[in-house]
Amino acid sequence: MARKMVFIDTSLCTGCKACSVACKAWNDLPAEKTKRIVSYQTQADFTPTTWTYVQFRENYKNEKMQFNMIKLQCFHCADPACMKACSSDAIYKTETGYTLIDQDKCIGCGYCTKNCPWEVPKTDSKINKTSKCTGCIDRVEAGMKPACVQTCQPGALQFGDYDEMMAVAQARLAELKLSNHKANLYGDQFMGSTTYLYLLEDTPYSYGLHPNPVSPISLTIWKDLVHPLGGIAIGASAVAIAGGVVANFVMGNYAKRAKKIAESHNEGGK
Amino acid sequence: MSPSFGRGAMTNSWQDMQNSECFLIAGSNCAECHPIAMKWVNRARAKGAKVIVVDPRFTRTASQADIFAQIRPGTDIAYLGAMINYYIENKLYDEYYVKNFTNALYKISKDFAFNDGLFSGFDPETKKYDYSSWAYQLDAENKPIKASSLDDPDCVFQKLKTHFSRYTFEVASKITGIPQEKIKLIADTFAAAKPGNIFYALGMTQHTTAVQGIRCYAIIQLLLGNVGKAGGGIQALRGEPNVQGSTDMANLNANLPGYIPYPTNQEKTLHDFAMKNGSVQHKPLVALLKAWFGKNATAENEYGYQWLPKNNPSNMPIQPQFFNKMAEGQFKLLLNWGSNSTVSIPDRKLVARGLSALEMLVVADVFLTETAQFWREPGLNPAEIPTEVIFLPAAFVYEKAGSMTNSSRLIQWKEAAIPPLNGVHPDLDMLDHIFKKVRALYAGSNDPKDEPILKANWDYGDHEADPLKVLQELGGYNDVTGKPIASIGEYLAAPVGTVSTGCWIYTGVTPEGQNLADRRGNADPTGLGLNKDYAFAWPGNIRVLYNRASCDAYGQPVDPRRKLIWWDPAQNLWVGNDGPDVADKTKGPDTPEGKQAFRMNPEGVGRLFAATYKSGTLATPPESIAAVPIRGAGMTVDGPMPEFYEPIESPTPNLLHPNVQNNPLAKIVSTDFGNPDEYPYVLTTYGVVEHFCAGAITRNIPWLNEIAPEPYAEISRNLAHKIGVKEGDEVEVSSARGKLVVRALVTDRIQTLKINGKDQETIGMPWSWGFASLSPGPSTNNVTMNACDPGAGTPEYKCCLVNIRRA
Amino acid sequence: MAKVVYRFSKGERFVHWLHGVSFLLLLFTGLGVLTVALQPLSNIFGGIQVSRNIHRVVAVIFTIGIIIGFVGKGEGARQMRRWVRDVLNFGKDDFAHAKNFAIEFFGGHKPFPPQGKFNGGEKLNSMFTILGTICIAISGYIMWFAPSMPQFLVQWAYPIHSACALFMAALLIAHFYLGVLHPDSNQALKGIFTGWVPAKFAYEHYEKWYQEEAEQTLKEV
Amino acid sequence: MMEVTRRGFLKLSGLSAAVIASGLGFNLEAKAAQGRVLKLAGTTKIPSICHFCSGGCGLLLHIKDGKLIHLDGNPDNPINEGTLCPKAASLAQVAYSPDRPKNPLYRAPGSDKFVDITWEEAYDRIAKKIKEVRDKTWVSTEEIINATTGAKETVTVNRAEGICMIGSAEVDNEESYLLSKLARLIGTPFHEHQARI
Repeated sequence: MARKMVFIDTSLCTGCKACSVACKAWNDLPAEKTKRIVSYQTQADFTPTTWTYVQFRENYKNEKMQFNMIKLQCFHCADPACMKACSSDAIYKTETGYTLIDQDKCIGCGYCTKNCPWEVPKTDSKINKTSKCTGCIDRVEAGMKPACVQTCQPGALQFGDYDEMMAVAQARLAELKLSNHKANLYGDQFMGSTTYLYLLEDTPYSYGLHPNPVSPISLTIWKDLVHPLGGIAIGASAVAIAGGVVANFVMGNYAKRAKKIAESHNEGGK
Repeated sequence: MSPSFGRGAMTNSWQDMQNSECFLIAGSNCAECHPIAMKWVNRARAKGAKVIVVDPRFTRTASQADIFAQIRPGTDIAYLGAMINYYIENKLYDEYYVKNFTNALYKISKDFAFNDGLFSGFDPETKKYDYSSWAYQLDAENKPIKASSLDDPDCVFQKLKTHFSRYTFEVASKITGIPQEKIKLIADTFAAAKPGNIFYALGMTQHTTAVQGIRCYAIIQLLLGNVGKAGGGIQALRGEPNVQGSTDMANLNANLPGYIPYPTNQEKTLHDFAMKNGSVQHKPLVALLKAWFGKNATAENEYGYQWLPKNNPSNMPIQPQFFNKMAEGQFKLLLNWGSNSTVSIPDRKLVARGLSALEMLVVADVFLTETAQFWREPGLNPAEIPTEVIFLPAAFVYEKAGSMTNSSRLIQWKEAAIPPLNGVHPDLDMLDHIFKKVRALYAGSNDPKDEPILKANWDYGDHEADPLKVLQELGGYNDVTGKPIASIGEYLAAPVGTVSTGCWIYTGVTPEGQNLADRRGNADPTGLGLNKDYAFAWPGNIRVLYNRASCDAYGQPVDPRRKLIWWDPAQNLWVGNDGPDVADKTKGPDTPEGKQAFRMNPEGVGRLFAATYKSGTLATPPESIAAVPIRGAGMTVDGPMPEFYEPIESPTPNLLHPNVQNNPLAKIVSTDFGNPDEYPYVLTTYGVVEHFCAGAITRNIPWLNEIAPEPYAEISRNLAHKIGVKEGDEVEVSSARGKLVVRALVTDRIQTLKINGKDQETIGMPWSWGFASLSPGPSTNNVTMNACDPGAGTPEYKCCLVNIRRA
Repeated sequence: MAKVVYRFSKGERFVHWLHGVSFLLLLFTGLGVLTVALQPLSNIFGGIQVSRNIHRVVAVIFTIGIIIGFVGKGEGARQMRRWVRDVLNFGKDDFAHAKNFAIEFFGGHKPFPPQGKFNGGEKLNSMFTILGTICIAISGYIMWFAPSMPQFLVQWAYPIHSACALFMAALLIAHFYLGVLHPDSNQALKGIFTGWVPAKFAYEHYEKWYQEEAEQTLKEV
Repeated sequence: MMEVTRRGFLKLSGLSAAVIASGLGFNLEAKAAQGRVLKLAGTTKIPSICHFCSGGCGLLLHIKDGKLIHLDGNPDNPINEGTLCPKAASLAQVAYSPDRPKNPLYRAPGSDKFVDITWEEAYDRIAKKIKEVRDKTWVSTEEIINATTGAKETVTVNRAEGICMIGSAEVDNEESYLLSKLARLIGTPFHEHQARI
């Protein structure tokens, strides 16, 4: 199955939150107790049972209201930091370009969470499992659209093969650019290009998005430096003591030792 | 709309919105309250359509707009009037359309006048109009006299011109708070991109000037020639899933099913009824009586006309007035099906007072509503409430078979998907059981008063009522053939008394062996979203009403990209992609019938001026009986042309006529009113996308409570600063009628307006909460105004005066 | 009969073993989370989740226990504080001792200046241990409470925690060798159990300390 | 993810295949070999209509063994083409809501609680009350002033003055119609509903 893309055209989003409900309905996720946070937003962040939600930002400038509503979920990076961070080989990529967490393998260590630039995966500490958007892989592999895409009434979400959708996104960007020079695509230039691609009407910052998401350098140091070097250190240490034992043996130090100790028994320090 | 076009319904369909070039969305927050609209609006936008949104708040719909204007609630007529004035003054109207498809050329009676906010015929005593001066000049044949040009001072067009000349951009701006340039921009944009489409919903209707606001839309669309065309028209986005169907079925005191005017005590006989309402209403009433009384309805007994209870025009309470009638002791028993008045009625303390005075309240609903538990509301003492309450748990929509009619008159059938939870009953079974029990209690009675029950035709199955049998009763039967009616044409052609139908506009929905509401053909060969083989739209499966107006004098489509219907000279027939909305498909475009684009109006044209008029008479009236007119015009009770009146509670005097501040005919139910000194802010109320109406269902759905857990008061930054409130702080909102405490939502989406030179603040609050359910919350209707439009009876939820302070 | 001197107080020995045993437990319960290849290790403890829980409990002992070892007026705590002072006081003599580490390690011998209670090599080991312990503890707590910690802090805690664990493990292996397997230095082994080490051994390895302090405790057993 | 056997994955009964007739928007046969079990496998698809605004969006209910497995938009409905708003998308939670009352409830005058009653008893009480109030408040004639002639007249009006009814815009046409019919047959023209509000 070819690589897929979900194209999120924020200029068409009306913030109805149907995507969030459809996600819960399809994935049998329970509702959570919430409070209104700001504007019409009630879901503050991802949780083990909230895999997608809509963030609201109101920017009023020059007597013009820019009501930025954006659906957030896992970006399904082509080069996902979470996968690299995973302690249990639970995170894997699919042909469709999705980044998934194998719930059988996941131990809930949460290493993926903080290494994800957007901190998407969330761990349920009761069951020690980390979860996030699955891209509705079960639906997609059955030839259906993800639940959020299917439900979206204003047409802000589109789903299809990566290349086709990229063309749609580029065309839509070009169209929007005619009247709005700030329009930009978000997702194709980092993390190996993401499977969920956004069209924004303003800077990522004004949507509360990470302006330049990268796989953290600490992660590279951790996995590509510390682990091999640590392994080498332990190995070297082990080799060294083996060498030490052999050397001492060869030099007869073990034999001398018994004598020395026997002598020393009756001696004082000096 | 009915007084303008002849039918009160949404003219086009949801799918048809993709054909528009411009949208004026004013009085509708469709992205939230009718989200499906955005699917089709965005289709049109992808093709370059422009969106104009006018609203007291920058809503989620406004986020999609090319032009947004913030308006003071309740002042729409002022800027719409200015648009009308601008179109007339600058000749931006479609002259061919105006001359041929509207009554612009018709001459108005010399007696007609308008002075200082009042039309001629006003009776200050009864606060009602005598319509007789709002008439046409008639010729000997009872036909309106047409002027030769639009410049004739007597003609409708000139009346319109004079009337709206007072509505300048300057005046409109002072009243509405919208800058003059922006009103002009809106007017220019809407006139330039055709077909233009207007959406409205409760934002337009929940005013004491509701009908006249819609009349403004009708006038604009008639002037621009946008009615009857794909992508044009006026979309009344109706509130509930089957509100079109339930009004079709006359769950209103002034109608019988199919919009038959309800007989009053003035119409002693069936003939009196026909005289008053025209033969066009006589036939469906007879068909209805035959459906209700079967073989017991005969020509000899006026088809059972006497069995119908008659209205007393001086005691015809509308729903918001019901509760006063309970408190006054008239009503002792309320049967309440699937509505939640305790949350939804404005100035809601009136509701508990009324319900407490009943002997019995019966409530049927899916969840236990606030209304069923009104006696449990904190602050009330159940021991002092003598009302017996019976609650009947009802089956949910997918647990029962039946049909619903959506906003665009589309009757869709569904089968039961799962059995009702816990074996609860569908409302249909409840009604069937109750009627049968009542009938059994009266069995053997000889009292004439019990005849309607004992003679009724009521047989929908032995144990569980069969909804298909009911739909077939609506679809109708032909007594001559003994078969179900095959089409509305068959009904129209049949002589009076030979057909029966429970709702004549639904005739043809169930031809023999078929259920057209259950059709699933979703092909759209024209790409216009007509989907003719999907379900069934009344009347006669027409998808775009008045589509005759999309054709020229030769009956050919004026817009080659949006062809709906046309005259085919080869077949001598109106044909097309849509069902032709013509009086007679065989009458060509040059015949009187073939010219009529608005055949439900007695004039056959769209009514810029809602004149009183009855068309024609039956050629040979039966002996000793007066001749019956054919068709009467739908009237607007508060004036033949729209006029701006301030809301009942308003922060400012009426700039146009200070002596007539409010709609003089408004039905005022509330008894407590506030003044701008004590209550300086304008409150507007609304629904949200996450909850539905009074929340009886949605506040019991955890997923929805998660995304909208609580009500709030939206206020501008200026107001927040003034009262010392930050985002999320608790505030107390109060009016002369009550108060409530919610958290503040401080936003730039509401700005301080300049009204007649003074700063004016607007407060916005959703209203879907009540004291019960999984997610209880304070009810905004504690503070709202119970004063209703004189025609539609819609209460003025959208504006009242309040104060706000830190709680 | 053998002559011995008193080298480690009860408190020191307790803290040493507390640290050592808990470090080993932490290491083996942690390795399974460090990399999937070592996940089977956690089966020793009854599975990965049990391991993780043990890791947390032991982490508390590991940190709180050691801190307690430094607190108070007792001899043990005094000696612990002195150890830290000594370790941080790394001088020329210490350096002279430490530079011969490799030779000693592989059984050779080179003279070195008299050493204090802790010789240069031990001081280095102690320094690494102190530094490692502090870093691994702080990074560990950051990881434990990751959801409420700033993202960059957690991101850096991971490599630091891993690095500390792995290098401390390497150090431990060497420490084990010197304490147990090395024919010369393993004479000190008894000391960490009983507190007493052979006087001759003490004199040879810690001459300065012997002269100044240990000799006073000289006794025969 | 769900590691389950592939057998029986996405098999449709003949009935459901007939119900969904044309392009549901997904190909159920082709993707049977992917290894993940779709929860819709083996469900019967029954179209319905949304209960909220007047859009008339099509719902699709996926039923297995008489139980609702999933509810989403009906891709075959030309109005919504499978899309739904949040309210419609949440409707599965009504099907088995523990908060829905199981029996008719009765609250006696002055009582502070509801008690369960049987359907039979509920209907009996309602019917008797209708008869009682109808008989008690019946107005068979009233005096009017004829608007055309100005004369006083007595006319038959046949009204049960004490009964009023509030119908619903959230029930089916058939139910709406019977509401209207029932009200007028028992003699009350005082029949309204929330279309106005």
